[in-house]
Amino acid sequence: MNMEINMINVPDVPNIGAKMKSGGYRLVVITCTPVSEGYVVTYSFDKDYKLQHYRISVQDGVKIPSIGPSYGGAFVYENEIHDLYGFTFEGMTLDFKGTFIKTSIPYPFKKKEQTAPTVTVVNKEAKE
Amino acid sequence: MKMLKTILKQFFHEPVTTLFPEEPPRNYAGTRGHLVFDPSKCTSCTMCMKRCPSQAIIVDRAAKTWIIDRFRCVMCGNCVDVCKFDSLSMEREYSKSAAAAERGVEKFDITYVKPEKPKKEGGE
Amino acid sequence: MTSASKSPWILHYNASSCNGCDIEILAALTPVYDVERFGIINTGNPAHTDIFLVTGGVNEQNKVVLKNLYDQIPEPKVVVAVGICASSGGVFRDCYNISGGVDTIIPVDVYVPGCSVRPEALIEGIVKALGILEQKRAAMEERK
Amino acid sequence: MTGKQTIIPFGPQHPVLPEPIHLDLVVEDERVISAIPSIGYVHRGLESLVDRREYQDFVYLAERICGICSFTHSSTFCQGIEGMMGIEVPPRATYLRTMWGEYSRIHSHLLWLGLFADSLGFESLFYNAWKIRESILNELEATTGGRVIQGVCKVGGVRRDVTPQFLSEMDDRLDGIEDEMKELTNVFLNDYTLKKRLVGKGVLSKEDAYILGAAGPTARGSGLDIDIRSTGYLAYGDVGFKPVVEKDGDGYARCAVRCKELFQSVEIIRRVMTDMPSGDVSVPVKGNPDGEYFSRSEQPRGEVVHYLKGNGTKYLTQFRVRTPTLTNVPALVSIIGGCELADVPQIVLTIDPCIGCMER
Repeated sequence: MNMEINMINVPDVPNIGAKMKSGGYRLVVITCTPVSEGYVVTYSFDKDYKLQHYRISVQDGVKIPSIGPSYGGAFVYENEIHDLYGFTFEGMTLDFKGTFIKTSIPYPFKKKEQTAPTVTVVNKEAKE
Repeated sequence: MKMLKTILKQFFHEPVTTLFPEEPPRNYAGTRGHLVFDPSKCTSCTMCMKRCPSQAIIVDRAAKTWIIDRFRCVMCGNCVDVCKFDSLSMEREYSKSAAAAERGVEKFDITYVKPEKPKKEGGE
Repeated sequence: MTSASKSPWILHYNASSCNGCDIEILAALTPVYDVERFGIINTGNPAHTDIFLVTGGVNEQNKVVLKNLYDQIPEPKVVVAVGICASSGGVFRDCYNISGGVDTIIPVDVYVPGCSVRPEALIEGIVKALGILEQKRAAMEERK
Repeated sequence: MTGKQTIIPFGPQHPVLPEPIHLDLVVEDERVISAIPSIGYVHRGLESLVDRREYQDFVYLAERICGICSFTHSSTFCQGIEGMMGIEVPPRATYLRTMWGEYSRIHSHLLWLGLFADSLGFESLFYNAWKIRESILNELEATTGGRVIQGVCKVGGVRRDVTPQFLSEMDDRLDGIEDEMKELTNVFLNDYTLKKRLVGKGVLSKEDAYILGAAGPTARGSGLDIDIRSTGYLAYGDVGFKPVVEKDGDGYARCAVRCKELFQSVEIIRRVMTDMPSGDVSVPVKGNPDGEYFSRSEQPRGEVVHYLKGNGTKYLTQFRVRTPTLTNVPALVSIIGGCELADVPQIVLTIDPCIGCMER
């Protein structure tokens, strides 16, 4: 499994999309991950079952250019990242404007202030 | 010709449908149906409570009770795997449904008595 | 025994379940379990329904749909929460988008445990629901 | 053409769909101009639980992403953890995982064939497909202990072994199942009514399938040779695997891919059973995962990607699932445009939407 990740700059995203498309690559997934400083968005492409990853590092509020012009199917990932993490993508082929996945709390995967609890908390009401 | 075969098959073939309420429900030796608790072996180490993916089990060490909510248990059998004292096992029969008034948790009193030589148990 | 409890019609709604219980409900309708031999028919229309089967621990977008469907079912009606997610939220109880059980939105009469629910358990739950349906009908007659 | 456009809502509660998905169909007369999907009726937020449950227990949650593809989800998750921690899984365990994976593929394809027949109003075929599916489920239950949610994978191997006696008897039962499936698929591939509803409907060209990122039978029906099983993960490298590919890209091609894959899966199960190595089925796992990993495998509906990220504790920091149905949605939107309104239900079904998977 190729875990080599190429770091790129945010404005290069559409160029990478076009380059990958002309190289015969298939878009596999776009993943957003919170890291210690901000987030990283990873674009994974596949050719002959070999994965190729490109990664951008972003902060809250950054507008990310869409790779929709190259890969028409990218809108599902981009809308999802918008709804779950709160990033805006510019130039999506189909923009749901935050209605793709409705959640009870806005942007549930957005980084919270405190880290997640490490002990499983058992619901108190059932204890009686 | 093919149709004749199908028709004849109907006469000599057992019905596909199980006659469920009259017939007992089908299951296999390995079917995970419901969880069975043996109160005489439990040392209240609380491993089952910690490792339950759906948090259906509550072990109260002070009150010496072991409680399971059948309506939360997912029958994964993880607790059976992590129990070091053979106090838990899986039975084939599924848990029964309940009307709103009957719904509740099942409570067991732990009857395990520590052997003569007391030694430290797992958990904190 | 009235005609409704001899041949109850069911409506099935997936309120954010994982599919496991839904396919078991369908499996209960197909030849091996064949609940149609009890006169149980799966309908798509809430106005025809006597027994409402709900799977899954209701999520944000489903709350309204579920409430709507429940309101459209004529009295007497019985709600069956199928599977542990519908009963209590199950493994998804702690998820941000799950309200935790059907009973947080609409009143539930019968809870059927299981993950996923076994068709036999489901049939038994429906039989239990029939008894409640009959009681509700009798209570309605009395009120008249 | 009147040029007047109407928007018709399709779903979320629709008789052909057991699961809620909503499509806004923009219709001009009888012709659908475009479709706008809206999902989220089944979104639970399962990925957020990963930092609250230990990674070994999360396997049981991962398989509850979806009740149909449950086995593949659990094995993909375990594969990811094992890859991250460098655990060598015993060969018998990989063979068993392959066997159960193929069983669940047969069960899923039969389920789809049944639902599809039902959407056309072909009730007896629906019942027949589900009757055969029950015998597959019985095999699964006898070996794993669960009907649709098997709960048999664990990090480091599998939880149960099968006896040699059971395997030898399974061969006979597989013969019976294969005969029944032959009769069934014969109807799907040669029946006049079904052909009429399938041939030339919902055509997805090879280029579109590639650009829109289609996966699984949807892509293979359009002539794209994508099947992650070709990479030879688990035991697929040993059994010799060649994807089923159809060229036409219409509903019939997608249906044919699934019908042929049924027999391919039976073939794989047979190979796995004869070559089954002996030995342990699991290795003890020590330590905690650290690093990140993309775990991929082939679900009944296509390629699934689990992205895992650990930080050396018992709890993973990030878990993300990309399921095949999500990448098939753009393809669905594109093939619905231009079709007739009456064909929409079965065109939606030909991509085999699994909403529970898609929204987690």
